[in-house]
Amino acid sequence: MSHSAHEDSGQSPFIAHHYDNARHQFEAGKLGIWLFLVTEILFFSGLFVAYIIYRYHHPEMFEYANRYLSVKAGAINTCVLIISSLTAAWAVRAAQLRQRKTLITCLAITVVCAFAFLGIKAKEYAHKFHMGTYWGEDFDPCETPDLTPIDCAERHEGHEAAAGKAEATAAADTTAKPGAEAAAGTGEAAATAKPGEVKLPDRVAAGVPPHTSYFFSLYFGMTGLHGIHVLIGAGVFIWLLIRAIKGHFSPDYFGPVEYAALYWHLVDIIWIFLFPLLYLI
Amino acid sequence: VVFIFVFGWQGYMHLKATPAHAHEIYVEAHQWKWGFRYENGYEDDVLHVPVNEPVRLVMKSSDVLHSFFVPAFRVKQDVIPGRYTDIWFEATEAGTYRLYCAEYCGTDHSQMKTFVKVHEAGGFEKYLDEGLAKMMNLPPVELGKLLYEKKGCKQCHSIDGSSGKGPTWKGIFGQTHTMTDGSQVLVDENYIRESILNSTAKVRSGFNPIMPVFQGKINDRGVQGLIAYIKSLK
Amino acid sequence: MSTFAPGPSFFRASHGLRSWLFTLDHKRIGLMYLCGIIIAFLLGGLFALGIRVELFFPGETIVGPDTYNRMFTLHGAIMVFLVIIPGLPAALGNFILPMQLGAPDVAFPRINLTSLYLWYIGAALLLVSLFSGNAVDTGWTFYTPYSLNSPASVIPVVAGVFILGFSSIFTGLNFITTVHKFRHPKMTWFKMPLNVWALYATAVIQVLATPVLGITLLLLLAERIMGIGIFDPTLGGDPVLFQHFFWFYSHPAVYIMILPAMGVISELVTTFSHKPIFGYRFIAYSSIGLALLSFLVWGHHMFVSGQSPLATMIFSALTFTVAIPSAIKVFNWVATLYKGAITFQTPMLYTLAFILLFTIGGLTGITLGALSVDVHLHDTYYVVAHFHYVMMGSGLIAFLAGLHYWWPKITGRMYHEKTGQICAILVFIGFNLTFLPQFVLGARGMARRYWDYDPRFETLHQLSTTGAVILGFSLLVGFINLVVSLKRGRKAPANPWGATTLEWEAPSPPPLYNFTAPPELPPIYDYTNLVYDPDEGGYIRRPAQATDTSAAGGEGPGSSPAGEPSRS
Amino acid sequence: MEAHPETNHGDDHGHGFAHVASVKSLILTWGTLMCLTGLTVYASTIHFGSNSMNLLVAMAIAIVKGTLVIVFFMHMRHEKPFHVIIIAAGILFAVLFVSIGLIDTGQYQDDVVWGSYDPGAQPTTSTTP
Ligand code: HEA
Ligand code: HEA
Ligand code: HEC
Ligand code: CUA
Ligand SMILES: [Cu+2]
Repeated sequence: MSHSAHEDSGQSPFIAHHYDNARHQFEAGKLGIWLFLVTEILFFSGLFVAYIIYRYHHPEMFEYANRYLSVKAGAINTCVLIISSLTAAWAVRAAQLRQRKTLITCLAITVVCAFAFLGIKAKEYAHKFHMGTYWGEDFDPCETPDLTPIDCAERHEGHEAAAGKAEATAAADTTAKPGAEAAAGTGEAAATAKPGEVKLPDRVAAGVPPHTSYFFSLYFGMTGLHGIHVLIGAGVFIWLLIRAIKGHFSPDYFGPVEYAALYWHLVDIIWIFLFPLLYLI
Repeated sequence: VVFIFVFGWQGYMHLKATPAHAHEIYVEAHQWKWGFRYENGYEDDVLHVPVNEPVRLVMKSSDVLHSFFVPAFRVKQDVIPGRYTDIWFEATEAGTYRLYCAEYCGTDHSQMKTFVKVHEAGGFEKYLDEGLAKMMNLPPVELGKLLYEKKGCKQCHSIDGSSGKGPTWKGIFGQTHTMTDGSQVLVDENYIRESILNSTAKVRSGFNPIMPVFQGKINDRGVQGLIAYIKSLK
Repeated sequence: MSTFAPGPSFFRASHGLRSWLFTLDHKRIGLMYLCGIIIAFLLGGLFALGIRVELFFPGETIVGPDTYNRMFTLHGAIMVFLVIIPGLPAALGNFILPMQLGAPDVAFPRINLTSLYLWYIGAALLLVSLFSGNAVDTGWTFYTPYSLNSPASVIPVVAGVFILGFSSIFTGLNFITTVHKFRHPKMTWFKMPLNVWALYATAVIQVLATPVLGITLLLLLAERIMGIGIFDPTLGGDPVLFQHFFWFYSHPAVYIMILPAMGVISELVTTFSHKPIFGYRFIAYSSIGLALLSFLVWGHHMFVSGQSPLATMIFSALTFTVAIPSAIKVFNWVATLYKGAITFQTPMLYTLAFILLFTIGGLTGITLGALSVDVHLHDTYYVVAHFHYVMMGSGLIAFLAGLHYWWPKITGRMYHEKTGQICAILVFIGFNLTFLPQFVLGARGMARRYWDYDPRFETLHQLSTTGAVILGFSLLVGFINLVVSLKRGRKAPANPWGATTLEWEAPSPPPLYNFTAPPELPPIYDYTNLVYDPDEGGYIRRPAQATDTSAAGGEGPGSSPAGEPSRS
Repeated sequence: MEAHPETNHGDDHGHGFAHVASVKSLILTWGTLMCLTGLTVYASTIHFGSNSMNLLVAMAIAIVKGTLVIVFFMHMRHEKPFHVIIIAAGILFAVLFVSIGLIDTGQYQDDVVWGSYDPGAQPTTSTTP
């Protein structure tokens, strides 16, 4: 937009023409961002509603399933986010006080933390996929939370591929069926295992409650959406970092830092709730 | 306004409070057909009820949402997959009334209609007993034909050789078909049984795996009847 | 009288395609919305005609059941998400709101432009399935599990609506901020035009409700693509939960449609009665009241869905409470009309139609809110008639009223008044002929979303179709009349109707940035000083009071001057 | 220092139009948050009588943490009352959404055949074909 300065007032060049002054712009932006945060709260509320409703009706399943998750990874991620929240808040202060070095450092740390968070999350996801703890229909774990191996489709696939059977895929398909039936709680699950195979206890026998898949649907839904927000946040902070290096911010014009920080805190708060709900209890 | 609310609410509570001695009829809705099963086990695609006696419907859907709607009785209730919903009513006049599906359920939503037959006193029980007896004593081929019409096979399978949503039944017995995974399968008794009870296990190429699973909905005698019927279609 | 930004009108302020595509001017953005929305409306109307023609005879008239299902789904989705929700706020509101506040623009012009693009992207996604030969057939409500099983291309449509939701959120956010931060310095809350109040209340709903639509659709997408199982009964999900999610948004959404309509009507009623509005504060408060109450009644769409009796009862009771603020408005409008010096120009004819049709639509809504009645009427043509009375008969008619009212301001041209009046009357007749029979149909048990029907309903359906043709014809002529005025119309004066709100103080069409310094604030809804000037062809303000500082250049008191205005 | 009501909270040489948070308050908040994180992890390892008790404890801690972030990091303490109202409204509506949803689903839950629902299941087994 208008990059030609308002020389007369000595204002920051980033005040759009239709604002009376810097303060006016800042306050409008602030109101805007708060409203946006409200929409974010309501956006996430849908997932929380789903979580609460299913948890309320099936507490035992949630209590069981959360043991699949790594508390350590969750806790580290919580700390990472809290650190980044601190630096984000500090960045605002630095911008307000024209402390350029501090500002750049704080923003940089925030970005690093954001990526650290995402990295840890990615590792967790990779592990989940490896274990077969997918969402919904595909949920087919190869272990209980106590690491007892259980019968799962992936094992079949591996086994059969080794045996060089021709209809490997077809067989995997049919063996996936009993898995689905186990989910139905009909009990007569993977008894159809091919002869000559090492008999592992199936999911029901190993005590995995029916519909543990549900927990993972919610887990992936909630953390996934949260992850996307972290990713967006990271992008915004990189942009701020570049602008900070260019020296755009001043006590007259630090709105973007403040808005981004507010957003970031909200993302942090959501994680503060997700962490105990999913990992701990 | 308060008055309207109270009025509406009372009417509603009346609808929800089922009398204790109501006849129970089990309703199953699927795309795009109604099925009714009576206390004695007889099944039909028309709803039969006695006059002046309360009837309670226990309803379930096997695919998407449907809604049981008889305008003449002012009753409506959605039918939901994975859950039972119920409703009751008492017909006060013998006769035949229209029954619709009021919740949008796909292509033939507007064709998902049938009738309610309200029997004179005594007629209801008699009809059920006779119906059951008839069904039990039918020779297999006849039974298969009946099921073909009443269980909804007719919607997808023709008996004249033309392909609909599913393959025709005419002359398939003994043929060899290619499945979507490329394998060849001979259409024999076993394959037909499997196709009926768990249709998606083997899907014939050129068709979509849309056929409902009939496991638990058609018993052994029924399956045999259907096999006999398919065999008979040369 | 007031201070306008110097320079040419906003049309001429800059040239070239780029100057439109990257404009930040709220008027240009509003205009681009308007074009898109009118095209969408004609398309939606075309589908409506398709529906009506198909229903002319039982059985197949022109298309088969699958095509029919796609037509009503697209008709519903286009009309709701593309036309009526953005119609009044984003198109007309965008144009008018800043001017009514005496502001140069909305608070966040760039976000405003983003909303516009989101609208076009969303619209494209929604319509793309039209050409894939596999258009959606789920109904505009996307109920699970059908929306999960349906072979149609549900995904792009749901994604499109999701994006449209964001467009709507951003508009709402922008408007709230604009109202808070860009009011004329002397304009206190209770000096704001009622249209602003209504848009403000609408924006509150947009911000609070639309995110829930977002998450609902996101979950639906996740369900369909990945099978996460929250709404899918075969995976243990709960389809009724989807309905809760959906209506938590969509009931408030119906007030997104009607509130700005009420705002427009509040303006028009007083302007054309040339009489101050009756019960200003009541109308203002009832807008906010409606906005808040609208969140408490969503369950009335689910009375027979398998919702629990307790929830059903609560929702029924709450549904009646929303009648109160609506009733307040209707009474105040009627009181304003009473003994007013009413002139029956085109916008006024639409306004009167609105009041009548909204009353009918609202009262039938109340009957639907009564539990035992709804059990019978739910998902019948009675409901179809109800919501067309409130959406087409009220929402869209108010849009037409507003369009005719502000047309001179927007384009600087007057349309042909007689043609406009005739069209307005024909629209009213055609509309009633279309939808009155549908109440009867519904009460007799004609279920909705039916491609086929029993022969006993035939006559009523044929009446309805005839009405739709009249309606479509008169609407088409109405639009042509407006388009023709662009070339042929007489130049519009600044204030053709004798209205008192700020936008009429600017020339028609207004210049870029509307006002340099805040213009003088005329007393709102005070018609005493407005006189008709035949030379001007419009109304001018009689300089009656000594305090009325004379023409141009009066510096706005209070606030510091803004930067140089016209530089772009 | 300007005498805007928002800035007269007196640490630092506030300039401009918004509250400047002091380093002390930031670090303190941060420290508390970290401790609370540790606490909630620890709390989840002990059993407070019932699982819902544990849930309650964890949620209580989370609420405290969330509030800390809002009040200090987001300087809600120095915000305009209107902004506080907005956020409160947002939370209120979210709660409303949850509670009505819960009331309703709670009522009909008994009828639900929960879980990967088997279309073949019937209340009584089919006796006729
Ligand atoms: C602009 C949109 C709009 C508006 C404003 C309304 C307004 C209202 N609606 Fe409507 N409604 C829809 C759009 C709208 N509706 C849509 C789209 C559907 C169907 C969706 C679908 O399924 O596809 C629907 C469906 C719908 C249903 C569900 C029907 C069913 O599916 O079974 C119900 C039930 O309660 C209902 C009720 C109401 C009520 C009580 C109002 C009230 O707000 C009305 C208040 C107004 C008045 C009451 C009139 C003015 C007052 C007076 C003149 C004073 C005197 C009156 C009294 C004192 C009572 N509506
Ligand atoms: C704003 C909302 C809105 C509006 C304005 C309308 C307008 C109309 N609607 Fe619509 N309708 C809905 C919203 C709306 N509708 C919704 C939400 C549904 C539910 C969908 C669902 O069940 O999922 C519905 C469903 C619906 C049905 C029920 C279908 C069914 O259940 O089977 C019917 C049937 O009569 C109908 C008819 C009409 C008619 C005749 C108009 C008329 O008023 C239309 C008049 C306009 C025109 C006729 C256009 C004029 C222009 C031309 C003729 C020229 C065209 C030229 C070019 C494109 C160059 N609508
Ligand atoms: C919704 C449509 C639909 C209904 C209803 C339906 N079917 Fe099918 N059926 C299909 C389709 C599609 C196929 C082919 C794909 C497959 O093998 O699953 C098929 C395949 C079959 C086959 C194997 C035929 C072959 O040539 O390979 C048999 C046997 C069969 N169905 C029996 C029945 C019976 C018996 C009923 C009723 C009780 C029935 N079907 C109802 C859609 C349907
Ligand atoms: Cu079944 Cu509509
Ligand atoms: Cu509603």
